[in-house]
Amino acid sequence: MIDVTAQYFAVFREQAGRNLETLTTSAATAEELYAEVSAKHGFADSVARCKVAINDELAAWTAPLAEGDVVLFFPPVAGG
Amino acid sequence: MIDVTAQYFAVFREQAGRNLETLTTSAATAEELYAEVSAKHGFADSVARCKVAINDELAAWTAPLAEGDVVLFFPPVAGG
Amino acid sequence: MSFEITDQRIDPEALKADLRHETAGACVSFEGWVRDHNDGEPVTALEYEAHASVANKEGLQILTEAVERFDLLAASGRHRVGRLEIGECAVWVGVSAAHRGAAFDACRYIIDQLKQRVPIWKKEYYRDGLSGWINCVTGTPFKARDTTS
Amino acid sequence: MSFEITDQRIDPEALKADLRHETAGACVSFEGWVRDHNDGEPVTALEYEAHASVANKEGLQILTEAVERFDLLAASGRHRVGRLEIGECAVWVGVSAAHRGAAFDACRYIIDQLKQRVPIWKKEYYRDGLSGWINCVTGTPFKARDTTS
Repeated sequence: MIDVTAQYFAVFREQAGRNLETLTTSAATAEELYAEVSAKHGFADSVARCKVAINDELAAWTAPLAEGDVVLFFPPVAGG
Repeated sequence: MIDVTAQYFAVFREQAGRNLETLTTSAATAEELYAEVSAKHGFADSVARCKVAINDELAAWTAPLAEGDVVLFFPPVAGG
Repeated sequence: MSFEITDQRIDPEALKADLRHETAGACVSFEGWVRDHNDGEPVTALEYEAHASVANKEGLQILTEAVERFDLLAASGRHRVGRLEIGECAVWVGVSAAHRGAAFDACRYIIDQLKQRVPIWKKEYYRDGLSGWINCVTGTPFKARDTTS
Repeated sequence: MSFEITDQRIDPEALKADLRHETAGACVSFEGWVRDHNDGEPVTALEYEAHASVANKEGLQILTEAVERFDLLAASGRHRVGRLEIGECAVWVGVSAAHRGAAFDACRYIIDQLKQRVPIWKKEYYRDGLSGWINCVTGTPFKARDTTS
């Protein structure tokens, strides 16, 4: 188990009711952590439509997680 | 024979050495008049690359000429 | 070449100064304006949110790609965040090139990529008091398609 | 919708006011700037000449075609005449639409058509003191191709 910080944006922040939370998790990848937090908060978008950043760098969903990582969950983007 | 006014622009004006001239001509169409003035002044562009206007309206090269017409000869355009 | 998330009004004329180049013959720019409707529904205002540092990095990456891919001399972009009213400029992209073909193609490439890749989110406010995050599945009012510009 | 030949500096920001519309989500504009070279030859200045009344009529006709052909809300254009220095704006085209695809396509259509159909001529001045009318066969220095933007 590792401790990571999950950070939420836009609709995810509204659905989670918070900007960020510290989680103790067995998730090995960003995708596994998303499965955990989306089940917890009811996020409905698939990873295919969302993006993830680890420590302020865009990352692949398959990226491994390390102790202390800050994982940013980005719902489907809509700039422009 | 009819009397018409030929008006020249850009390179045609420079080659003809004048803005306009009155011509007494047997030309029945704009294209025939162009053949006449291009031979006279050494205009080298073909009608396919040039345009003509009669009395300030763009016209087909096959447009018939009438007494008193002002015929504007436009060399190849190069706006932009 | 610069891309920035900003909470200030976008000034296209000032931004064009960055695109100046003696060999530049063509400048193409795109502005996304806040529309009064989306997918047939009346919109009264928009709110944009971004992750600024990731957005700035990804935006700059897109500009860099465009300069490499097309024959550009310069490229810049800005995206507003915060609450915007109808008619305000939400996003600006400008490019310069020797020839217009490259400028049109590159400007379009940049705005298409920005809309797909940069972490910016848009919440629409409707006349009936409801609001919705565009593109997101939420159960509450939402738009499945992004049809803003 | 307006098209005008002008001997005054073109002010894109002021012209964009004509493109404003509550349903407009996209604004695309093109500027043709005087380049310092053409076909490899250094250019020091340009002179544009036009037949204003025919040019204004034909320019407006092109804008009308674009509005009919694409899903535009508004379209405008200006073309300078007289002597221009390097970097100055010779031509401006701006369009607005609900969606950006139509705006890009229409803006490009308009500038392509303007360059082909509107009676405007361009004389280039070169560093060696010579000059030439672009696109014209004259015997003296000339450019066979228009490569300005």
